[in-house]
Parts: sequence; structure tokens; C-alpha cells
Amino acid sequence: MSDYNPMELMICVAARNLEDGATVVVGTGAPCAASMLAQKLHSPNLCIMFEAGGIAPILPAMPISVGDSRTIHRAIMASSMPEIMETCQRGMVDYTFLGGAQIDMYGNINSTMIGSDHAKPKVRFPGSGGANDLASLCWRTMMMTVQDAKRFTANIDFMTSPGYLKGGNSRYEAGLPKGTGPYRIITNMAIMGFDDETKWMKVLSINPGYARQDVQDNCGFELLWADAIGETEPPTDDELRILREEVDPHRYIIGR
Amino acid sequence: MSDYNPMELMICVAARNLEDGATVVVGTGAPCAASMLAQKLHSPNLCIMFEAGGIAPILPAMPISVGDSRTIHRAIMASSMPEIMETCQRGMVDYTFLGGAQIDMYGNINSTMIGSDHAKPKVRFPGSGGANDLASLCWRTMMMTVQDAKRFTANIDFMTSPGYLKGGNSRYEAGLPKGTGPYRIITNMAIMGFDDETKWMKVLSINPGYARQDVQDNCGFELLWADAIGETEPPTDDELRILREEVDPHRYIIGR
Amino acid sequence: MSVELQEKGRELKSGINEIFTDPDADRARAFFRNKSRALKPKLSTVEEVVKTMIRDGDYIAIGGFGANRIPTAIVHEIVRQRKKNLGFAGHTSTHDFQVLSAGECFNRCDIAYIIGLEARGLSPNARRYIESGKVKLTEWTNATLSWRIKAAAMGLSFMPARNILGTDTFKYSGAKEIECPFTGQKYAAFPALYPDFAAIHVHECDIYGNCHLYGSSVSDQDLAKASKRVVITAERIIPNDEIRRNPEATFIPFWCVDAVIEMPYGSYPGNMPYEYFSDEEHLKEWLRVEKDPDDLKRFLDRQIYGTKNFYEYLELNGGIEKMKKLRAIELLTNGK
Amino acid sequence: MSVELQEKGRELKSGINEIFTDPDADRARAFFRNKSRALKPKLSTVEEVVKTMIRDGDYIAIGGFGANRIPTAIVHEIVRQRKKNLGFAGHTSTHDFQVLSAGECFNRCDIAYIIGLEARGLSPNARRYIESGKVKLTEWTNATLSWRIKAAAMGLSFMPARNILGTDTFKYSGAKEIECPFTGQKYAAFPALYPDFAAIHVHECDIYGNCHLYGSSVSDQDLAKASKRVVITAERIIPNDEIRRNPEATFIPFWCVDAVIEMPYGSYPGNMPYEYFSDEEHLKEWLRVEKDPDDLKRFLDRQIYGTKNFYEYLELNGGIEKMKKLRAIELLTNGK
Repeated sequence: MSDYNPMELMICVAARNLEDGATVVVGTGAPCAASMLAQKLHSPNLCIMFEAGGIAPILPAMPISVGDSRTIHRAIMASSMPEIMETCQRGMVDYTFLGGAQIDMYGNINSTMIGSDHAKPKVRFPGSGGANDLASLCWRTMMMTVQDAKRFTANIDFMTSPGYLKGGNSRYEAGLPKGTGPYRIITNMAIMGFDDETKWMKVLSINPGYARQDVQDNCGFELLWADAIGETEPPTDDELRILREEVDPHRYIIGR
Repeated sequence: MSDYNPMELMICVAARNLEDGATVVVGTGAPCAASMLAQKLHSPNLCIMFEAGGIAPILPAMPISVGDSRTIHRAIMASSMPEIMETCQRGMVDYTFLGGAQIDMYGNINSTMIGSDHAKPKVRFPGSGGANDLASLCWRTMMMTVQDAKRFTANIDFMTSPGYLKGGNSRYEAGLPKGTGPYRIITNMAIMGFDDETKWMKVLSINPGYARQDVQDNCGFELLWADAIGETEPPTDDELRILREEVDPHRYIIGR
Repeated sequence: MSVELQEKGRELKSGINEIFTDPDADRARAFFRNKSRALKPKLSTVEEVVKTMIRDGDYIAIGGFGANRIPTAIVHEIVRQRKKNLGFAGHTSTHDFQVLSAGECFNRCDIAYIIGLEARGLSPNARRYIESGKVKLTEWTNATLSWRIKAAAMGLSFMPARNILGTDTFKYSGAKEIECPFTGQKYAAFPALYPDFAAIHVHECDIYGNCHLYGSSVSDQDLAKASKRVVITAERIIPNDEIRRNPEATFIPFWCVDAVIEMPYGSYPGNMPYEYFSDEEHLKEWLRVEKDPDDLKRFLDRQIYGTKNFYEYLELNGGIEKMKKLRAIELLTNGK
Repeated sequence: MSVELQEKGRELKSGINEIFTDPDADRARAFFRNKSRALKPKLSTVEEVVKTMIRDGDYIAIGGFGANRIPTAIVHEIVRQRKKNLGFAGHTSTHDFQVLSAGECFNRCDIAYIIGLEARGLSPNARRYIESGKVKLTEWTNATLSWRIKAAAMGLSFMPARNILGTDTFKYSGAKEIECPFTGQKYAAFPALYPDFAAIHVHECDIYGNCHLYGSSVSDQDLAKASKRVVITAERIIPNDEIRRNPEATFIPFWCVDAVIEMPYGSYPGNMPYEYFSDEEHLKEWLRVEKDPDDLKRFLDRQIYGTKNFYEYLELNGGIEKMKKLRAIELLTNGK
């Protein structure tokens, strides 16, 4: 069972970061799978929230929309979007996950467009949705993504969601809530955090099968490196079994 | 049945001002009675709201509190205080009634204190409650009160709720919503409105049994007079019968 | 504001894009002063509502969440009646956005989330429409549009919040930075959004417009208050007695509502919580035909322009038998 | 602000009185970051809650509406444990204010409505207490305090609004005038109110703190979110299953709540919608004994200081038989 694909690895690593009794706002797909996995492993009281309003459901299946019926199945509360976003703004939500087409060294994310003319984008994406809100207001933002040098770039075309902006204290100075920001970037190659001072992306551990050089070569900016770079602990048999059998038996996500 | 007391007169006159299909936020007592009377006479779809949240109840009895169970009896909605106040602020509430210990020529009302030291009042009253809010945010404010020269004074000790402030355009200039303000002051002696330009209190009609001199003598400031001062139409037999038999059979209010 | 900022040694920024609606609270109040608050029957039809309550050029908003609890019949009729030059609140919009894009009904859009259908992928046609430059775009976010609508629901002209500061989302929005007068903290200020028209689909409603809604409510309670004209489509019309029996359950009260339409399966092909699940096959068909503009044209001719009304659309896509299947998926009684 | 004002030729005013609580949103967030969100059992007792969750000097708020749906057991226990120097949110407060005044428990008060019991008249003792000058007073209004609590519930440090401008209520408040950055309209800005402690009485609650509430909700949903520590007293504890069966009915969710107490007749002598009416005779007795400070002292000794807990108070005033009568008045089945 030790064989696993990158998506399985990323989901297992993400799940380890979600401690019991925490709150997390998730979208569909991998973040939802990671949260369900965490619940089934070590965090039975991880409170999962969806931005449309669903809170702490007993998920019978993977939702196809963050507003579909699955997100309120035997839930504690079927609330509203303002309710969720204001709970984040009040400081009661610990984690969220974002996706995006580009990310820079400060964890700023683009999910709006490619091109330089906002009025006539070369490629248009859906835009922020709730991404900017969650990145602004939750305590810790995480990202799961395949890593390459186009996606990890010093010059993102559009900053949809805030990471640490220009690094240092610039995020707080811009008015975003104190103590918030990107926390972990989980890729197929490595796990990154951010330097305490500069807020520049910093590799914490390298995934099995990859070398330092792979990680840097597949990143469009210079990475920082933690003092002791370990190897990311691969998914355990338990993690894989529960992920495959209970969380995503139809392989909607881990089959991608 | 043509015999009636001042409270009965004031309630009947107030009820005539509440047209069908309007909205009114009321407190306990005479305003609630006037609204119930209007519903039973000519305004079956007058929508009565209470600041604690009750909306359009079928009132089984006179409420003792604006938050008691009577205010939600078979109601359209049991909402909240922000819901009511925001409905007022949005411009969806036509009328409200206020009470108070003092009122000046611009319809500014004191229900906070007598004395000059706010920190140590000579006589303390309950304060604004929702009075200032309703006076600020509803389109038209009315008052039912017994009239005397102490209560109607140019120098109120404390302006709890806004009338036309210093007259003219001062209410709007202070930031209060455009087109709002005191509409009718209904006393035992007369019915007053406000001059369109100066916003100074102006007598519109005199109640049966009183003379111009009575009205002015029982007012601490000079009153304006409408071009044609008629006699207030006394309560009709129908009004009195319904008020006495259906609205307030225990004479809680009309017996005062 | 520049003088104050210099005083504080800080620059307060403004978003550079257009605000498509008037945030002025007194002008909104002037409208609401004359909006009927009478408890009167308001039953109408989809055709009549779209004909009389939406004018070309109006700014509209659609309740629900893209393909969950959406007033599809109204959205189709807007396309069918070929409404043009609308403004659109792209708040949690997915399938609704896709349909209105197919009709090229709007020419300006407040963006929170557009052209995507969440896990289902992106709409090729909606993407072409936006990339064409035909639509004026102002960026916001889901929370931002929620709060813009909430500001209007509260009768304000703006709402302060702590998101989007420092990003390009702010830069290409119409927001402004302000400072808290008590703490000096920097805030984003969002202009109130008072739509001309909103359509909201609910589970139950009486003939006066008093609504029950189950499941996540997204922004629909605020939207019903903020909007100048509101139509409710409901799975079921219920007696007023059921509203009065349980007044704490009233989700939208009658005075917000101008018209009421009983529209069973009104959220199809979207999901309706506790009633029926989304028709994923049909939504895939939408995405598939959109790849080729000619296919899309034929599809629209058959499904919308060529149908008389929403009932014909329901029949075309499986009618009662299909609805039974979607209900089984929703209730997890389909044995899967 | 003065430079800007001169620029605009307008003066922006400030209320002159003290703001008793910290409106800073980041400091509130720092507290909430460490507040438990775990779905864990929270059953406690009135004695324990008041002992451990309220410190002398704290700022407290009481849910409900004065003598409707109030957590009387908690209010009594605050007096019984002789808590002192509290700050108090005098928001729609009537009988709760009267009881805390009798205990001289607070020394500063945000005023919306105090010392009165609506149609029942004024409390002679509460009036003496306020007129004594022992209590620092800042004026607000019902809507203002609702919005201050809402600002905190939303995680903000202030909320704009259009009331109280130009009045003495504004002057003796802690509000500030600001201008809308979009319209230039003048607004009142109210500082967010994050109470240290709030007690709220509800109809039903599970052991985790998920609540059902019926009837007017006043400001209690926002209050539960805004307050740092929250206790729920409930007429009935219900199984968690009943919450999950109907998630749209959840009024307060568990993560707002620190302790849960089952307290049948917990709003007595106040009204509890659908359950029992207020005990008007007993409330009249309160007003009567307050005329003479010695009578009041004897009354308090008997009713509060001399009773071990709220059950003894209920028994002293008629117990189950009295509750049956109040229930008949509430349900209009008393034949009157």
C-alpha cells in the first residue's frame, strides 16, 4: 500500500495540519477531502464550514458545490454567506485552503486572469469568489498544488488573494487582520512555510523521490531553506486506506 | 355616546392618520391602541411592528411590553431589534409614536432627564430606548400627550430624540435621513403640525371645548397658526364603540 | 480625503473601477417610501414578471448559489425575452451566469465568481463572452458583495470590512480605504448595492410573499431587502396560516416582495435542498455544447428560445420521471 | 480629523462620554483565536458559571428584553455572589436592570433604556441608584447598542448608522460623526461592543450549546457572537440529533457558547414566549417594596440572599402550581 500518487500525498500532509477542535472553511475537492480525512483520523471534532453557509455537516459524499445539499447534511447549522465570512472576520476560523493559477514568494495568489489588461483579459478565470475573503480573514491559509516554474512566479499577473503582500509587515500595514497569512504550501515536491521576518517562502521538507534541485528548478523565484530540511513523511497505510476507502471511494479527487 | 375623555379623543385622532397599507412601529399603550383602532376601522392592512422584533401580529390583547408574547401572536414574523431598526433605516416604515417629558417648538423630545448635570440628574427617566432611533429613521413621527406649559417648552433639558433640531433644514444637515421628521402632535387641546419652511410647531385644529387662548396658554413657546383653524372632529360613535369594546375593553389605556 | 491622509502620514487608496449602482441611501429611501407595504395577493407569471419588472439596462441580482436554489425559470425568461444591457451581480454565480451569458443579456458585471461552475469546470461560452471585452468588469469578492448587499439591506450607503486590502482585487474594485474613527485601523469601505431587480427561489411562500427557505441561505435575506423590485419563485404556495403558526421561521417578509410565482422544480437543473439534486448530466451537456458556438445556438434554440415556458423545458429534459430520479439522489435513497 | 473637516467646511463631532469597552477588532480577534471551538459537552451550574466566568469589574450583557426571555437565574446569582464594579449594557433592560441595581453590582452603564419597566412604571430603587451619581453613564439608544453589538459580531471595530445625529443623546454618547466615502453623507459611527460576558436564555439547547429560540430574538444572535464568554440557560436540554435534523433552525451555534445550564422557568418572573407569561403580581411586588429601602432590603434577603438557588426562589413564589397558571395566561387558555 506504500504506493501513492502526488494528490494522495498532498491530501494526507494537509490533513496532518488540521488539529482536533479547529475550524476550517473549505471548498470542493482536495481541501474537503483533507478535512474529511483529518476528521476520520485524529480530529473528530474538526469543524468544517462552507462559504455558502453549511456548518459541521456529516458529509455523506463529496460535495460538488460549496452550496449543495451535501454541505448541510445533518449539519449543526445551515447559515448564510455573511455568517461564515463574519465568523472568519471575528477571528473564529483557524484554517482555509486556496487554489490558484499563480503564486509568488509571499504567498500572494492569482485566480483572476492572465494578461495585463483587466478590461480585456488574455485568459479569464472565475475571480476571487470567497478566496480573497478567506485569505484575508482566516488565521492560516494553506494551498495544495502541483509545482512548476510558471505557477510559482515572482510576477503574478493579478493579485487576487493576499499572502504577505510585499513581505515583512506589509500585510498588517495594509490593514489586514493581525497575525493572519499563508501558513503551508503543500506541493507534489515539497512542503513550504514562510520566513518569520521576511515572509518569503521557505522550504520545510522535501517529498520522497525529489531533490533540493527539483524543488528549486520548478519554482520561478529563489526559495529559502529551513535550517534542517527533512524528508516529508510519506502517507501511512492508515491514511491511505481511509482516504481511499472512506473519503473518496469513487476516486473523484485522488484519481485526478 | 358623544361623551368621551381626552385620551379617547387623542387615540381616535391618531388612528385617522394611519392609512391602510402603511407600516407603523409602536410602543405599548395609546399608540398601540390607536393602531389597533385604525386596523378595525379603515386600515385592515396597517402593518404594526414592535421594536423587539414582532411584526404584524393578530393582537389578542394589549401588550404589556413591546417584547412580550402578545407582539408575536399569530404574527407574520418574529424578528429581531436590528431587523426592525434596519427596516426603519431603509425607509420602509411610515409612522411611529413617541412620548416624552418635554417637547419644544421643533418637535425635539426629552425622555432622558431633568437637570443640567448629565452625570447626576435631578430626575432620571429611562432614556431613549428606541425613541431616538424611530424619530430618526421613520418617515413621520407623531406624539399623543396632555398639553401644559411645562411640557411644551422652548428649553428642553435634554434632547433625547430629534425633531427638526433647530428648524429649517438643520435636521437634514445634521445627517438625519431626508424627508423625515415630526408630523402630528396630538394633545388634549389641539392638533399641531409643523411649518413647511421654519419647521416650527403650528396649530392645525382645536379640539372641541377649547379656545385658541387655552392652546397658547398651555404652551411654553409661541405657536404658529394655520390659515384656517378648524375644530377637530370629535370621535364618532363608531370610533368610540370599537375603541371601548374591542380595542381596550379593560380600559387599561382609555381609563387613565 | 488627501489632506487628512497627509496629516496621518498614510495614503488612503481607492479602487479604480466603476460602481454600477447608486449607493446613496437617501435616494434608495425615496424609492422605498413609495414601495407598497400592503399585505395583498401578488401571484403572477414568469412571463409577466420579466416583461413588467425588468427593463433593458436594469441592474439585476439572482438569489441562491449558482446551481443551488436558483430561480431558473426567471433566468431563462430573461434570455427568452431577449433583455439587453443589464447590469449583473456576479455573486456566487455559476449556472445562472452561464445562461445569461449565453443570452448576452448583460454588459456590465460586478464580479465575485463568474464563468466557473465549481468542481464541474469552466463555461467555455461565458469565458468567451468575458474575454471579448463586451462586458465592463469591476472586481469584488463573495464577502464583499454580501456586505454591499447587507449595507443596502440596512439602509446604509457603505459598510466597512477588513478583507481585500492591499490586493489587485481592491485595485480593480470600486472600494475605498477608510480609517476607523475609534482605533485608526485601516478598513475597506464597500458601497451599498441596491439592485433594481432580484429573483429568489424558495421552498415555500404564501400569496403575499412571506417565505420559508431551508438549507444555506447565502445572501438572500439581505438581497430581498436591498433590492427595489423582488420576485419570489417557490416550489410550493402555502396558506398564510402556515406562516403565522411559526413566525420565527419567516425568512423573507411580504413587504420586500412584489410578485410571487409557484414554480415547482424551479431550481432545475440546479440543486434544491431537501427536494431534488442537480441534474449533472444536463449541466455537462451545457458545458459540452458551449465548446462550439453553433452547437450552443442550436441548443439554446431548442431549450430556451424554442420553448414556450419553463414547463416545456422541464418536459424536454425528462419531466416528472427525471424529477423523481433527482429526488432520490437528493434524499440518498437511490441506492448509491 | 479636523483638517479634513475644514477642507469640507464641516465639523465632525464626537460624543463626550466614555466608551467602557475596547472596540479594537485585532485585540478581540486575539481573544477569539484562543476561544475553544470544540464540540464538547458544556453542562454547568448557575453557581459555577457566575463564580468562574464573571470577575469583578467585567463588562456584562444580558439577553432578552428586560422582562421577556431573560436569564433570571444568572442575574440573581450575580447579586447573590455580590459581584461588584461591573460594566453593564443597559440595552432593552428592565427587570434585569432592576435586580442588578438592587444588588448595586455595576458602576458604569451604557444606556439605551434603564430604570423603567415599560407599561409597569419606573423602578424607584434603580432610579435612586442612577440619580445617586454612583454609576458612570454613557447614552446610546436601542438601535445603537444593537449595532454596536452587531459590529462586534461581524468582527469590526465600528458600524455606521443614520440615527442620533444632532441630539443630546449623541453628545452624551461615545459616538463619532464620519462621512460616507462614496456619498459624503454624514453618518454616526458607533464603536463595536465586545462584552466580557453574556447570559442568554433560550427555549432549547443541546449539551454543546447549539440553541433553538422562538419569538422575538432582540439582539441575542449578535450578542452570542460578540461576547467573549457566553452562558446559555435553556428551558430544556435537547439531543444533538434535534439540532442536526433541522440545521436552518439553529439560532446560536456551539462555538459561541462556553457553558450550558438547563433552567426550567428560567425567565421567571419574566415572560417566556410560548411557555409562560410574566408574573405581573410578583413584578408589582418588586416595584412596591422598592419604595422603602428597608422593605427592599428585607425583600432581597428573603428572595435572593436568603435563597440557596433559583429553584428556591421559584418555590417561594408559587412553584409548579404558579407556573401552571402563568402557562395558561401565555397560551390564552385561562378563560379570560
